[in-house]
Amino acid sequence: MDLDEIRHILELLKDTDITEFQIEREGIKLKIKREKFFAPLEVSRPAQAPPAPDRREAEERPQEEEETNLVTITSPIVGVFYRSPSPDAPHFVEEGSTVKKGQVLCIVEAMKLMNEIESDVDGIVRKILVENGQPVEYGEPLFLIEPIS
Amino acid sequence: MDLDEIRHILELLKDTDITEFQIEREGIKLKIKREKFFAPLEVSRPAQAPPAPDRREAEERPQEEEETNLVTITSPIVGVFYRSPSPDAPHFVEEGSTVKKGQVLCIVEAMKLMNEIESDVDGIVRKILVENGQPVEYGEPLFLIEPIS
Amino acid sequence: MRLFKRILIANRGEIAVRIIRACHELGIETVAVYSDVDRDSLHVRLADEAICIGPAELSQSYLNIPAIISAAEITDSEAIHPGYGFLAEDAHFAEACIASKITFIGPTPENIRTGGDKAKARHIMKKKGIPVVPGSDGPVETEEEALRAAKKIGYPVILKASAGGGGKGMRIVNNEDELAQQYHTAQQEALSAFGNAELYIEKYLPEIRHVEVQIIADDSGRIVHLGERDCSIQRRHQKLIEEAPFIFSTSRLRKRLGEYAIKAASALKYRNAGTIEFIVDKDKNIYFMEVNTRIQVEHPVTEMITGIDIIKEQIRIAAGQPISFKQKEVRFTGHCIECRINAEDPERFIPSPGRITMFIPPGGQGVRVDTAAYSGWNVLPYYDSLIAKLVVHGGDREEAIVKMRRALREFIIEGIKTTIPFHQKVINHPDFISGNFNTHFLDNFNEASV
Amino acid sequence: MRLFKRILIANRGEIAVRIIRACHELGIETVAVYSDVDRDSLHVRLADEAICIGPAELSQSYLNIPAIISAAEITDSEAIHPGYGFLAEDAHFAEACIASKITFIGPTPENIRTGGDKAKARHIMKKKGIPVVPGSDGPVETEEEALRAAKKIGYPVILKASAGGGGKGMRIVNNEDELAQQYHTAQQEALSAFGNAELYIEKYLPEIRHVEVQIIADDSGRIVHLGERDCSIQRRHQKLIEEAPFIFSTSRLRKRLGEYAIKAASALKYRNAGTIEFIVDKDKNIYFMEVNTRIQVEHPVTEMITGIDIIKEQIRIAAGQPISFKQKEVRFTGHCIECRINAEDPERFIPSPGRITMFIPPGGQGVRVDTAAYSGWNVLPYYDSLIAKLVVHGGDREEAIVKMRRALREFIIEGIKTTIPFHQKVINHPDFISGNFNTHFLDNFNEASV
Repeated sequence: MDLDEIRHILELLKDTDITEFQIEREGIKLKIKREKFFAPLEVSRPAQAPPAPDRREAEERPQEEEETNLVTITSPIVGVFYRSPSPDAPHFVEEGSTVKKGQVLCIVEAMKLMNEIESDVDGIVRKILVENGQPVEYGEPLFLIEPIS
Repeated sequence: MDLDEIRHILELLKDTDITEFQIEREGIKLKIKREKFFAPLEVSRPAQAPPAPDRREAEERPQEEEETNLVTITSPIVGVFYRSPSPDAPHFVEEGSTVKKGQVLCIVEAMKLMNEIESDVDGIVRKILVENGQPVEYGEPLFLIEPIS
Repeated sequence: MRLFKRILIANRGEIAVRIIRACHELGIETVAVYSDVDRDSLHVRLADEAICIGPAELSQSYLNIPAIISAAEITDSEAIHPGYGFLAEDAHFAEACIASKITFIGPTPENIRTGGDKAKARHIMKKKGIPVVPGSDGPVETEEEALRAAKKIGYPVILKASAGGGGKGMRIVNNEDELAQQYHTAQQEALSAFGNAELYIEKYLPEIRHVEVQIIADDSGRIVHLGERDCSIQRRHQKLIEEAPFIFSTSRLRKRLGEYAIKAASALKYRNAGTIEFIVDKDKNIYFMEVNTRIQVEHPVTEMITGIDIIKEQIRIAAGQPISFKQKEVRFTGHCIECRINAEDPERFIPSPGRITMFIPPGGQGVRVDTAAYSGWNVLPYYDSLIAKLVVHGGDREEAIVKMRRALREFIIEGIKTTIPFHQKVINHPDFISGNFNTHFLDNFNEASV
Repeated sequence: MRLFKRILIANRGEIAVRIIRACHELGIETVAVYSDVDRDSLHVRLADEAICIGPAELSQSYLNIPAIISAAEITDSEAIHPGYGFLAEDAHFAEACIASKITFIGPTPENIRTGGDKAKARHIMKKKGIPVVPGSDGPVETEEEALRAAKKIGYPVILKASAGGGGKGMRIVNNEDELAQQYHTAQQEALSAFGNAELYIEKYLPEIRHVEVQIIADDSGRIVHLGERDCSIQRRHQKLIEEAPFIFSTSRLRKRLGEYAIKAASALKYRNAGTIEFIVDKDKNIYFMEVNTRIQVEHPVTEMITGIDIIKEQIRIAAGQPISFKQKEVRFTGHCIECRINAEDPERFIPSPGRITMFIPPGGQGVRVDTAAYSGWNVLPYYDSLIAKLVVHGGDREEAIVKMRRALREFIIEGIKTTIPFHQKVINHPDFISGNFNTHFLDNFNEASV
């Protein structure tokens, strides 16, 4: 490793956000550090206004379980989640129910319209993430389904 | 592992959120770190007002050369840099002069007071970084001296 | 009449933040809506509650009427403020709100329809004795009809698309030959841009200022005006700098502008806040141009010289309350200038989306920055490039210019390109400083001043 | 008389930024000075030039007179603005500037000396017929002298260190026995705190407001006042919230405050901007307290209700120009409140230095934030913990409170603790809202309100 090589490495690092670089080779050890003043961009929610905490929690739950190959069914629209077509009717599905691809899992009501939400896969309903009558936003996870192949 | 390979690794890391990367292979050890989701704050000076560019440059020069074990003599005060005790007198030192620890290298004048700046080490003056009569700020590098041990 | 408990804001960016501020000062809770790429936007963070209404595409989120109404319903929002742009001037949306028993904070659907139909608005104003730019009464169906109309009006005339806006389909013609040449091209352009080939003809007025009057009307039919704004600094019909008052105004001109604006609002049975746009030519003739049935981007200019919070008035009026002040109580103090800072290349105005690595707004006395930007925020390519409105107030125009110069210089935005350098050039331009400009000021600006 | 070409600002933080703004609006170039740990501070960035004057330690940088004078000399600065704190009230520094032919932007060295000698200032005021708090004429040398003086004044009295400030060495005593007990302890405390055991005695007034009057004087001897500020919200003699006008003032009280302030400034042959501090007791009696010979932290409160830029006036006057307005032109509009946001634990007020990971100041109409903070800035443990002055202006006090409540809520500062939650508690406290408070408001505040 000569000066030219070091220059090249510095060149490479120039426009990156790397803060530490270390290389050992042929008995030569190169260590480069730098301090940049950095501001994290990940913004936490304000303490005084946690937006819809119950919905947020529900949203985060499935991510933990993604490892286990569950399929998440999310709401394609903003509205109110209903587990049955009418108050007196039985639920479309329960936890443990076996469902077919295209089978109706629930209804999300928006502007008096009942939107049927269908399963994307054949599988078993492992978790129902939202309570009957609860409002849901776009992209909010509703069901975790374990696919059967 | 050559430069191209390092370049590729940096490329790969670019759009990820990886904060530490380490590889050992065939006696080569590479370690890269960075801090997550950060925006560099390293602020460039405003285009309309580059503060004293000459002084800044002087400040940055020695850093490149630190590797070669030169000792930097900096100004302990704000003032005007003079290479000789009076306009007609010879310079205290020239590039190439051999100096003793404690020998006067220059004067920095502040509020009509002549402050003698001494060498921290025995050595050879390798570079005089400031022009005679030029203003200097606190901590500004004045001389690069190669120590003699 | 009590105010609302909770308002949903059907917008994003600086105007959503602006509306949240007004709500919080009135003690009203706020609900933000956002598309899934807008999760880190400031309006989401500042609102009391936030609802994701769809993906990035406008049609599926910020223009998605069912999703927005549904979001208002599930959050028990009593009213919706549409901001500007998006659904603000969509009469269907206003009607959908009313049908869902949600108050639409803005004019009536009928006001919005009339405002969108330029020929109709023009016709109403003419009947009320408000001068309009001489032109064809409605569309000219054939080349022959166009030639007849142009002859009557007198050349030069301008061909405009009935459905148009933003300069598309416009042609200035100086004589019969040019009209014959351009008529079909303009028709074709109108058809491809707006799906409607209909053209109308107006007298072309070369040296004009674009001056608009802010009006506010309540349910009892009371109408007040908050004076005029000069919006002549435009690039391709996009306003970039606005100021108030109009410096070349006389007390007579100002009085007439106010009277016309109130007469126009009255003729339209207007409700809530709106703007009556006029052309003022170099001989100080006033011509009605159009009605803007929304809160406008440049409303802070008027707020700074009057001390009146227009958004708060909008909310109170929508709740059935009267206007909180009388015409004779309106006082105009000093001079105000607004620069719209866009995430755009300052030479070619090409959008420059991306991560803002550093955002330090200017501050101090008389400087107001309306923005939703912050260090680390990602300017998304899907939406408007306006990232901050820099508004300054000084004792007079000279002081306002000095303050704007200082504030532009102090404004630090890194990571993306912005139009700050462009604004610096304008603000230091002798014609801008003297006030000696018209709507063509920017036509050859970047080329000429480089 | 021409203004300066270039001014050096011998300060850091928000006040340095504030002064840079004034200079740039006046077309004057600015030189920032900074200690080597302050390289990334905003004042360094906003100034036209910046000079590192020493290491972090105050004595070697911001209090280092030769370094600062030298920095002014090598940058050809014609004048130095000292800001507040640091060298602002150091008569030696003002003299050193004058000796180096650099204009000191502030009062004369003689003004500064008199302002620093409380007994002398008090003596001057008494001679001019301005009421002072009854007390011993100068120091009390022995316990016997103290007892005699206290008897004459009438109990309760307060023992104060002649060289003191900030509450140290103060003792309230209710009778002879307590005085005999406390005299030597107070002496000891004064000696260890200030290196000077000298004490004086004043009548103790229990329910008082701290009200100060801003004055400006030019070289021709013209003096104007800009009305009063109420600074009664204090914690251990540190002001935390200031407002103007003083809401319990009457036109008679206001007139007297103004007259006394101008008389005091005249007696001192005062130059440039300064503040005359008074005590107002519950019966509306006014007592002179002291003179502050500097621009004060809370000056924006006065700027917001008068529209006058006090720093600009300071600079003009230092350049030999007359005050730019007349007393009768001063108009007071609305109500203004300032909260000092410190990097401190809001319960125990322990400093909380460190990296600010996110800084999004509030905005909108009537909100002014004077700050040098930004996302990513490191609040250094060496210096003052003040990181932002949040100043709001409303049509009346109620509107100002509503605006302050909104702005405090909107203010986002992450990474360090700040006193924002403390200010929120104060601003929502019934006694603050009603205005029914005195200088003891905060004595048991955190405990009581939890």
